[in-house]
Amino acid sequence: MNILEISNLTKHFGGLTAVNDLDLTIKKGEILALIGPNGAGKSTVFNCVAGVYAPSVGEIRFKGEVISGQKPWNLSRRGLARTFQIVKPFGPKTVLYNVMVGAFLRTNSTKVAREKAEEILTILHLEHLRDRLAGNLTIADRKRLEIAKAMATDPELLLLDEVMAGLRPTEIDEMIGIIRGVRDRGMTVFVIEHIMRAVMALSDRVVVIQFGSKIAEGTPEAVTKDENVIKAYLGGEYGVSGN
Amino acid sequence: MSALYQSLVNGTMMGAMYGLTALGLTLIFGVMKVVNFAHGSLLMVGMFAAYWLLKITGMHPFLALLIVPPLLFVFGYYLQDLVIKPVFKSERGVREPLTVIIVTTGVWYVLDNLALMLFGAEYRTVRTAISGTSFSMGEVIVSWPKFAGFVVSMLTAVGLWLFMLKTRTGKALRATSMDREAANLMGIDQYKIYNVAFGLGTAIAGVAGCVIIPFYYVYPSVGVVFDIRAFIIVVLGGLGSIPGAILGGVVIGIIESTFAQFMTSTWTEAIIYGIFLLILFFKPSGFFGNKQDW
Amino acid sequence: MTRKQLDRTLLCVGAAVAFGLPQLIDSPTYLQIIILLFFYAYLTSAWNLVGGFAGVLPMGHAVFVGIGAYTSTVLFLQYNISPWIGMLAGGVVAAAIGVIIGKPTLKMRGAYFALCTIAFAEGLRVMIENIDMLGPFKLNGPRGLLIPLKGDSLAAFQFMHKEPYYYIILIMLCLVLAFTWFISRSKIGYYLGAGGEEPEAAESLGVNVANYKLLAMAMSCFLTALAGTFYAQLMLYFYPKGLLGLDLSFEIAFIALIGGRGTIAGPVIGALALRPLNEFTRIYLSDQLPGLHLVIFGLILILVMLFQPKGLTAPLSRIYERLAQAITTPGGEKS
Amino acid sequence: MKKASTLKRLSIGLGAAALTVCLASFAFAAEKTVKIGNVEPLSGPSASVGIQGKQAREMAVEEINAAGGIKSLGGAKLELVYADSKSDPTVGVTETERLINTEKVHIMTGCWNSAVTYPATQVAERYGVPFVVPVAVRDTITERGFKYVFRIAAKDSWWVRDQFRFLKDMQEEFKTGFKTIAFIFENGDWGTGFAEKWRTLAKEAGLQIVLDEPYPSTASDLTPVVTKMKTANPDIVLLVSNAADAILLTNTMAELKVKPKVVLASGGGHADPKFLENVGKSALGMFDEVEWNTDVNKPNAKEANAKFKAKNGYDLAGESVDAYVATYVIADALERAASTDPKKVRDALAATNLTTGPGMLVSYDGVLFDENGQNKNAGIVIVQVAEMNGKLDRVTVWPKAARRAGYTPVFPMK
Repeated sequence: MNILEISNLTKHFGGLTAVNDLDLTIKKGEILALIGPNGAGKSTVFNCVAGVYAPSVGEIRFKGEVISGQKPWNLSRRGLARTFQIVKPFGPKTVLYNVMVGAFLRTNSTKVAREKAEEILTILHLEHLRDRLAGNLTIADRKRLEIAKAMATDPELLLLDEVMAGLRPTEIDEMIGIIRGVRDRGMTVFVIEHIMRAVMALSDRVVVIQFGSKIAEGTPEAVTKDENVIKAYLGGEYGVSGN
Repeated sequence: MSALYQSLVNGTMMGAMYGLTALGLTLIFGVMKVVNFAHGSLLMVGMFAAYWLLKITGMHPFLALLIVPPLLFVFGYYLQDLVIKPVFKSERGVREPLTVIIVTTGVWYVLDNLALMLFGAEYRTVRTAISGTSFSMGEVIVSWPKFAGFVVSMLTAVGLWLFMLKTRTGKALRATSMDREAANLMGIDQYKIYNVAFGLGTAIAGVAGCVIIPFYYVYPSVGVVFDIRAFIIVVLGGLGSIPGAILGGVVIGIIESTFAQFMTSTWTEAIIYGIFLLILFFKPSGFFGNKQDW
Repeated sequence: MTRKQLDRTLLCVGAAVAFGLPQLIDSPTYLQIIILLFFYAYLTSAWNLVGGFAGVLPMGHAVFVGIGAYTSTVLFLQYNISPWIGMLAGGVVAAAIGVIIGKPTLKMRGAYFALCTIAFAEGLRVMIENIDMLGPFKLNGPRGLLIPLKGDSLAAFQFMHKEPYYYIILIMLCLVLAFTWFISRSKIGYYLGAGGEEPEAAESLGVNVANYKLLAMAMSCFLTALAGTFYAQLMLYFYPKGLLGLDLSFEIAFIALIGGRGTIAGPVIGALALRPLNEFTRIYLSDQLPGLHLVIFGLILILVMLFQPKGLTAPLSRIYERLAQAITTPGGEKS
Repeated sequence: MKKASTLKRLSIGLGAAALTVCLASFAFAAEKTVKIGNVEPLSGPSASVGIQGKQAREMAVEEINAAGGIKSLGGAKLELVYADSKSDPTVGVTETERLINTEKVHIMTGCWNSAVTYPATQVAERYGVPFVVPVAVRDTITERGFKYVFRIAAKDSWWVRDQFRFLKDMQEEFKTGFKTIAFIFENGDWGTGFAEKWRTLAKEAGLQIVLDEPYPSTASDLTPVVTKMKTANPDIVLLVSNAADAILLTNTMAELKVKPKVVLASGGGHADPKFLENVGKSALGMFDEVEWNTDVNKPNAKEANAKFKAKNGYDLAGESVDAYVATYVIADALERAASTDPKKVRDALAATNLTTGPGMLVSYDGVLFDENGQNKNAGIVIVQVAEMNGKLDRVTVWPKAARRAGYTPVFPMK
């Protein structure tokens, strides 16, 4: 069953076409990675799905229902959560507070929200930072906090926007483990990622876009051998991000 | 009909001067992203400086323009350096420096009441060489002090605009206003630039003091009269925009003058607030504002 | 003694002192000063719902005090409706106006929002000064409204002595503190805090930030207007320049900032710090050198902002924590 | 005076019982004081008037104390206790309560602003403390059936009444007839109160109202108002202005060459001691209604003014004279009451009939309160700004009996 179906998605900004006639589906329980060079339109796709932008043309279906143009807060209620590429913690609040904001989506009780948040902090190995202010965390912890907040909303589909960027190799490994754990809890994961090692290790399927259009789709192994993909990445990124 | 022409001319002249009172405010906001609530008090300081200079020496008010603004620049520079900067530094990383707004309000209280202690509460005017003189343009009577104020306001705005465009310091000011962090990385000392911006804003208040004093009066809380109006003007013109401040000022001046011919002037005041709110609802960035600022 | 017990004991002692105070103070002057202190603490707590929790800086809240005062007084003078009912009516009117004004402005960044609220407040003041009759309602323009002396009467919300006013405002303050405490611990509080900090992130977590801010505005305006009725009944006279002017609006914001924005105790601590300062410097210094008391007021404002930009609540609660740790039995309860 | 109060506060602060005992033994003999609470705007927008009132009271208190204080109280000295109202009724009320309850003043005076005086007198009434109001012209202050409130100056309906009497008298005397009238007034308590009464009186006088214009007294530019006045072209212009706007209005009228036949102001800003200095010849010919003028033909008027001017650098004005008179009225009542008991002082005040003494430098014959506490005699004079011996001066022209000898009013003004 497809949890997300994107068909003919096009998004213009003024004269610029950021996404052009994109088709994409994600099956329930899958980890799908969307990759592509800088400026390929990945974040725009994400933002269209997450309700930040309304698509210019095309349709986005989530669990079979059209969600194009829905507001972000309604989408998260339906079971769609996201992280931000540039993390947005509620800086002067504690880590627990941050996650509780997410947990409140499914409950009105502070007690339930707190328990839920604590549970998620444990899953993400953040429980020791519970009372620290979010603004004082390290980059790696902030990235994890970002996921924790999203997970607390009990999503069925989790959109992760470059959660590996800026992490050290050991932290990347840890993050890969976390994302796998998330999937094992029954969530579908849709990631944008630059770090190819993480993409290879994580994804069931990869979609590659360039200039807003899909150029390849398939298993990680198949995609990396695709000629168009190699051409698109030529000039460094593939080589660099392999380390 | 002549009343209408008279109102238009008078409104334009007064409006340019309102623009001048708002210019320093908009400059400081543009660079520091801080609404300086002490701006009216700085204007008051400028007016008192001009008042005493003219009163004691009896010099021509145009000459005072060479003396008062530099003095005020130094005053503003060190006011920012010694009082406001430390708060700014402690608020690094906070999205919006609201504490700084409160500090400027504290500065306002201190300055206004120091003036009260030093000079007393009375209203003071000084009769200068141009006070009370006027010339006629057909049926329209133009007051010399206001006309001079209009010219000086325009020159100041153009001068400031050129300064921002052409000089090194001006470019640094603009760079800081666009992106603090980037400007910092480029080796611009952010706080020094703030000092300069605050000094310049205060110096412009000094210019305003010199042009207003020949036809207006000064007393310790005179700043409040111009303060709120300056706030409205900068929002109307777009916070941080130099031409916006002058245009906003002229628009307000003309509304104030001409609308008063059709209704009581107390209602014009209310109408100005009404128009202000409408602008906020429909075009909150003002005439020339930067959308990201609001 | 465990930590929880300590907190509770102190709270009880505080409440006992507050409720017993009029028995100790027989000077109506000091009682009046304390009444005004509570009045300001109450207003600031109400302000805090928007200015603290929702993270914007309203600088024109006196407008809602005015709306409360005008509504209940007009209803009382013209229709003989008890100010107690007028109080609620004023709250509803204020909440409605707050929502109308908040809808377009609450989206704005702090500086703009602050300027907007100032302009709205000043605009409304100017309008009321121009209006003698608003439809059937007599507002009396710049002259304001006077409530005739009716003697002691609970229904007319009028008392010859200060004690009843004292207890009314004290109870109002306790209720508003309990309310803000409850809000800060509820979903609304969390959502407001999140939305005020990072609206985009909050929205992605299911928070309709604009609606929550509007809700905060409505609650804040409602509560603020109740205090307006209290003020009208305490003074029995008010006029636009005094009640709707920026002085009151600014003082509310100052108290909040000095006490600590977004904290429950901040408004009380701020009012405790500023009000006596304000009153006593005026009393003892204004005849020596007019203006000196305001200079001192301004300097203190600057100094607090310099050294405690988060307000006085933060250092005070640190001190309290340390003291509490020394007093309480270790291991009694996890703190 | 100030020193004494500081010293006293200091002694209390130190809690030096011995010192207190020591002082008390002195006090019994000669140092007994009567405390007068005085709420005035000492900061804020009306501070300038408040400070003038304070200076006038200080002068009166010094004189009274130097002359031996209140003799019936064993030479008790008067002591002024000030409080700053900031022109804010809330503060005014709080301060009145403080002066009565904490400072234990025996009698109250102030507050200049009608808006402050109105609720403050209500406080005094509630506590039964006599309150002598020098100026705060709103009618209703003495129309609430209060027992403890007394007003020296005329109330605003009398001011307005006399303005129209003046216009009528002068038109008869100079054989002119005016048809149109304009009202320009500050949009406060005071101005709107006047305007309301002008409208009815103008109608009664058969004058056509061609302009009825309130303006905000903090306006930065009054050209729009004056432009309107020019268009309306009235014969008579009636004004109510505060200090700053009076200057601005006069200068702007001169600038735009607006010359009505009669300009009649209502004191306040036009009577401010600094007004003439600030507007110069622009004010020439205009009329102003005041409680008092320096040329009033009364003993002590010249001396008191000279003394005040030497001390403070400007002339006494209506407001400060009223404050000065009020202080003498208080002293007189205390003398007759021979007590500081508020009830007795109140009764003595109610029985006031002060016609002589240094305080009576006013234009009218004496202070005599009606059953509401309003001074029945309170009179008003109208002056014209004229050039006398090369200097601008305010010359009394009305009532005709009070007109300065040898002066012929310029009517209509040129």
